[in-house]
Amino acid sequence: MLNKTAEIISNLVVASGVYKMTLSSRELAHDSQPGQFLHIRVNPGNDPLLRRPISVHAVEDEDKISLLYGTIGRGTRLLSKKKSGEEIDVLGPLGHGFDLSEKPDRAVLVAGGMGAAPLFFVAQRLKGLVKESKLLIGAKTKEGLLSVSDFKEIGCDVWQTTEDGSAGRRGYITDLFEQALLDQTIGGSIRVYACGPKEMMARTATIAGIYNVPCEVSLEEKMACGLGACLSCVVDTIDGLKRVCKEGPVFRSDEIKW
Amino acid sequence: MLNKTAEIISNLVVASGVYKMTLSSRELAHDSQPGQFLHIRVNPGNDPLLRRPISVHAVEDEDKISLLYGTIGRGTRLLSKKKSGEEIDVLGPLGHGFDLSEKPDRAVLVAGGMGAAPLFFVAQRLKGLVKESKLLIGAKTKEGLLSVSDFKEIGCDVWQTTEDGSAGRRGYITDLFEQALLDQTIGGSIRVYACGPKEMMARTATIAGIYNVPCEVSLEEKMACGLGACLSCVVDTIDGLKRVCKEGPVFRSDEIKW
Amino acid sequence: MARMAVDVAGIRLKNPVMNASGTFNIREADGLIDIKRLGAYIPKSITLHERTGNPVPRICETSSGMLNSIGLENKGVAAFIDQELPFLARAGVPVIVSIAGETIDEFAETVAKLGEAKHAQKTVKAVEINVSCPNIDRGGVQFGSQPEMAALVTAEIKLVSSFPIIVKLTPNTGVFVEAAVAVEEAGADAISLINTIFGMSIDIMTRKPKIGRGYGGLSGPAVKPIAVKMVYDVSRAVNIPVIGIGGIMNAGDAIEFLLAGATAVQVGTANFVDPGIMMKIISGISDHLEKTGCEDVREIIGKVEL
Amino acid sequence: MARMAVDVAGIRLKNPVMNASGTFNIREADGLIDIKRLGAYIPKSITLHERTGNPVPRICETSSGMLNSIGLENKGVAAFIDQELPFLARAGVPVIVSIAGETIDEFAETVAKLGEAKHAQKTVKAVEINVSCPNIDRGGVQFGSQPEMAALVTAEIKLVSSFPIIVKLTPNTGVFVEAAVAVEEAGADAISLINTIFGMSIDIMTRKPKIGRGYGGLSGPAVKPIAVKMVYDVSRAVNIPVIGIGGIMNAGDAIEFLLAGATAVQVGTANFVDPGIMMKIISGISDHLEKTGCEDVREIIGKVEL
Ligand SMILES: Cc1cc2nc3c(=O)[nH]c(=O)nc-3n(C[C@H](O)[C@H](O)[C@H](O)COP(=O)(O)OP(=O)(O)OC[C@H]3O[C@@H](n4cnc5c(N)ncnc54)[C@H](O)[C@@H]3O)c2cc1C
Ligand SMILES: Cc1cc2nc3c(=O)[nH]c(=O)nc-3n(C[C@H](O)[C@H](O)[C@H](O)COP(=O)(O)OP(=O)(O)OC[C@H]3O[C@@H](n4cnc5c(N)ncnc54)[C@H](O)[C@@H]3O)c2cc1C
Ligand SMILES: Cc1cc2nc3c(=O)[nH]c(=O)nc-3n(C[C@H](O)[C@H](O)[C@H](O)COP(=O)(O)O)c2cc1C
Ligand SMILES: Cc1cc2nc3c(=O)[nH]c(=O)nc-3n(C[C@H](O)[C@H](O)[C@H](O)COP(=O)(O)O)c2cc1C
Ligand code: FES
Ligand code: FES
Repeated sequence: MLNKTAEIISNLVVASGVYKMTLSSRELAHDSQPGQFLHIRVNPGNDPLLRRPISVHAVEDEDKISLLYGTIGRGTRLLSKKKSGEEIDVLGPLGHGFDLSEKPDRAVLVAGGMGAAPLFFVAQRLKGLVKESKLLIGAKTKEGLLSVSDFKEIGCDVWQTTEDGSAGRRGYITDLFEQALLDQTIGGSIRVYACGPKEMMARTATIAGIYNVPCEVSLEEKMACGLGACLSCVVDTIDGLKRVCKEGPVFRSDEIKW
Repeated sequence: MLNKTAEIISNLVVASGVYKMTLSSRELAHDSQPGQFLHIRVNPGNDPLLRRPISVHAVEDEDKISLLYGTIGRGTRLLSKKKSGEEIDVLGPLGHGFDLSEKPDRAVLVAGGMGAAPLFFVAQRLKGLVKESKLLIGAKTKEGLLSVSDFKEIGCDVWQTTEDGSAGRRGYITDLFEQALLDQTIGGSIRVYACGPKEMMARTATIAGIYNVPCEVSLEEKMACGLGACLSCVVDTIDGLKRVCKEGPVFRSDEIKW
Repeated sequence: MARMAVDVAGIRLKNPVMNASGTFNIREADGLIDIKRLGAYIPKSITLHERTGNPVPRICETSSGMLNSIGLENKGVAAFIDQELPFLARAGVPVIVSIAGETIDEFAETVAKLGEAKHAQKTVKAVEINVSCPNIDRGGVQFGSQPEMAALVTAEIKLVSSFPIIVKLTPNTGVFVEAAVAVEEAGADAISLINTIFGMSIDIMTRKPKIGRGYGGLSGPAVKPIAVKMVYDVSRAVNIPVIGIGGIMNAGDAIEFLLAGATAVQVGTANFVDPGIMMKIISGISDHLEKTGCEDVREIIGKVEL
Repeated sequence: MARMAVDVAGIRLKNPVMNASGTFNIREADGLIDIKRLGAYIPKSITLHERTGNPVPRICETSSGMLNSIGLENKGVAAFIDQELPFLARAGVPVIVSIAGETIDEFAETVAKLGEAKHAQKTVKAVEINVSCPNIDRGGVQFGSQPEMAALVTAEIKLVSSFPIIVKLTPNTGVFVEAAVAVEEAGADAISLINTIFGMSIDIMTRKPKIGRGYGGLSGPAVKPIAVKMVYDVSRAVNIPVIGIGGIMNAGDAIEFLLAGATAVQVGTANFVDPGIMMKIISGISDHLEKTGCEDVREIIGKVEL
């Protein structure tokens, strides 16, 4: 069953306008794959009407998962008001996640802003299975660099940029990405896992293409059903239109017509 | 100012599907008159959209009032979920209440179902100023006889009927009302204050008319503005259409075209 | 502070925000809003003769909206002139009088009567012709949904009156753009839309409609996207100002209508939810202009970027 | 257990509940609903040739509703026949195929192609003619809002096909009753309504419409009162069955449409909120019949008491 209610264990602010919600669900903890998302009903009435897609951020243990979300508008603000002990109605896990069947020697995670959310789950799963996990994370300001200590804690090597220079290098994370690929002194295979704003994903795809490293990107699109039924969420690919909620949200970067 | 936010002190179930909500507001406690109502916004979103009219049930002390309400539909159910400490947005006190300028020797309160709500406030105000307050209260079943102990506590003589005979006399409260007027052995002036379903109010008005006792009734009508602007809530009177929210909810019973 | 004044139907309004007819009564607004801050005030539609309106229940709630079938209850134009005009003359706000009727003659006669009244020329800045009320048996929507009829009413009223004329159109037709163009050609000075949309709600337990008359007109945030689209279409088809109405609940909604092409807006149902809302909308528009670096509200009118 | 079967366009449905075209895909419904319990299943509208649809964003949320402008993305009738029909033939649910087009010929040719397909006669119980899509440049609404055009499409399709024909009408016109009567005269076996209502939403910060195409079609609970009124009006004007659509979120809403005069209902937007909702609606109608002492769902059709 995709449709479930899950109890909220905690729902805490972790950065300005960013919350981490932990849900109790053995099924979700068992079934979720990195890159997949939950489609969440934020309240029982008709306004707001639609569900909100939020990625699985981490599997906390065998019966807990967590979400990391920013309060953007009405829906996520309502979500942030939920208290522990309340139940929420979720559909999921949905969509096609990152392909972790082939483990690289070196994993490069490229995160922009809230893009850190699903990538932490990737890092969790790759931990111990790859020689190195490097997180390249960029944000507008220092406050936007999310979950950095969590990534470090599970052994990721973290490189940071901010647009205002308040932490890490000043600039865009894609600049650092190019440098990371250029600088590569250690050998071995590389795979790139990326999530962030569309322009950043496009740039990441281009760079990965130039250096010829396999790269997957997680995309966002406005969604109604989340199940592949309504055709709201399409993205143009070399094989025609695909649904972000079903064939995505994670796509091979060379598949997308940017 | 009619528009205020008030803090909820408590919101407790007092009978099956009936809640008592206490609000902190010196202004409301000071300004409210028996028969007046508050127009309550049950939630901040657009669905449900309209406010809900609820009578002032009692002034608890100089800065507290209470409401007594049944959970009928979506709005009152949402209201019943509010917790102490939360604030609610109310407009009021609104409307024209019971005329307590002339005190009778004997006050007869005729309550049907939730009609007990505003009448308790009447009884509070008349306490000590009339020789006798008699509450005639009717409901479908025993559980529907609301606030009876409260009325007794402030010295009301309580006569009860239920349609199923589960408490008091079996039948309608209007039968008892006629008997109360017939039986009258003590002398002195009488005034009747009534609140209940429309048919019951009509019957009460007829009986009061026969016995020629002054009688006021509190009416209900579907309301949008609650302020006299939209003309949703009209009732036909001998002087033409009047607005329940403005000229009412309390009318002289001989004024209404039943 | 950004400039907020706009010109509609030859009247200069100090800001683009007014109430929608039938939803706000300044006589009952004491302590709720500062009337003088309103762009204009529009009383409930009046007719030639007194009307008692429709049976109760006259309203019911729907998802993010409401149905009403008040049925144009009003005391008629003579009583309006006697009892309301003197009060409005002193209210310190531009007044736009809304007129409804069942026949063209009735519309024209009502406006003519108003024109002859003592205080009218000074107090009444414009007349809004409600050819779109869904809650009466004749006139109303029937006029507004036929471009030729709407044009005829407009032309006849223009003949008997010197007031600027705003024609309030109905959304209950596919030919609202045609109707707008027709009334412009007939001499309308501005167009307002939308009036309410036909709707019905049924109580499944009693099997009775929730509105005494059986059906009513839908208003509130539920209809906003429909109204924005119609305002967009009409404002691109005519050269006279358009007043946007329909589901405006806050300043953001009002700005949406301005961007779509409205020169001013009217706030209806929102007044029932928050009777102070029009003041907040006026400040909110002003704040938004400030924040987005606009010096004049007219800079944003029609500026949606397709 | 009350009897739930109804007859629509000559098909016997085991209950009056089906999905609305474009809002539910049984290929993606695994584990969410029991497809065999549906009264009927209607795939997304198909056209003669493949269509890629409109630019994203294709949806946006509104108060108690949503706008969409998918633009009839589909792989065309040939691919439908090849890839979908064999699957649908085994699905165990009566299938009603929704057809859209830009010209009368295109409609007719699509239905004709479908009729010639191998599994079609057995699997396809009826065809729903979507003359009401607001999201394409030609055809769509333009057909549905002109009674003569709607009738012409219907008649042409009747000529080339033996399928029972359901004509899906648009609410974007004042003459929907006339359109219903015209398509009945042209041979339609049933009428369904409403499709979505034109709407627009603007992001006030970017000044861009929230829908890539600029505007879209409004659906969801916001439109329910409008849809109930239209179903009421149409069901009183025609003698063929009417299928009610628009904002049905629960069994109570479905019953409201039945009382208004619908013989069956379609559930659209609600599937996005709760993909299991159609099952709950079927049980809910059955429970309501039980509770109110009805033995057959047909006892309540059209039984609103004015
Ligand atoms: C597959 C997927 C995974 C996501 N994972 C996360 C996550 O882990 N953490 C997180 O903070 N955010 C995530 N998002 C973005 C998140 O869905 C939006 O921030 C959220 O829907 C905003 O809702 P709102 O009501 O607060 O904002 P509003 O702007 O009020 O929403 C209005 C409408 O737009 C939609 N919408 C707004 N922004 C987005 C967006 N960026 N993507 C898709 N729809 C949007 C809403 O769902 C809603 O339908 C994800 C989006 C997708 C598609
Ligand atoms: C002046 C006045 C005073 C009232 N005082 C009390 C009171 O003290 N305690 C109490 O329990 N109830 C009182 N009521 C009734 C109370 O307003 C309704 O029970 C309540 O509005 C139901 O809302 P809902 O959302 O739960 O029901 P729903 O049926 O979902 O409401 C739908 C719509 O109908 C309206 N409505 C439903 N029932 C009534 C009704 N009986 N009267 C007016 N509007 C109604 C609602 O306000 C709402 O607009 C009073 C009504 C009026 C007019
Ligand atoms: C209770 C009520 C009464 C109304 N009365 C009138 C009226 O007398 N004349 C008129 O032109 N419009 C009338 N309308 C329509 C409004 O002026 C407005 O066009 C409509 O409600 C849409 O705006 P809204 O969604 O902001 O309410 C009325 C609307 C409501 C809800
Ligand atoms: C995303 C979406 C896609 C739709 N696609 C179609 C379609 O392909 N063909 C059609 O006839 N109607 C289509 N519709 C209209 C629905 O079938 C239905 O008529 C409308 O949404 C009203 O019902 P609702 O309020 O229950 O959603 C679509 C609606 C939505 C929301
Ligand atoms: S959201 Fe419906 S198909 Fe993707
Ligand atoms: S509720 Fe608006 S006039 Fe009474």
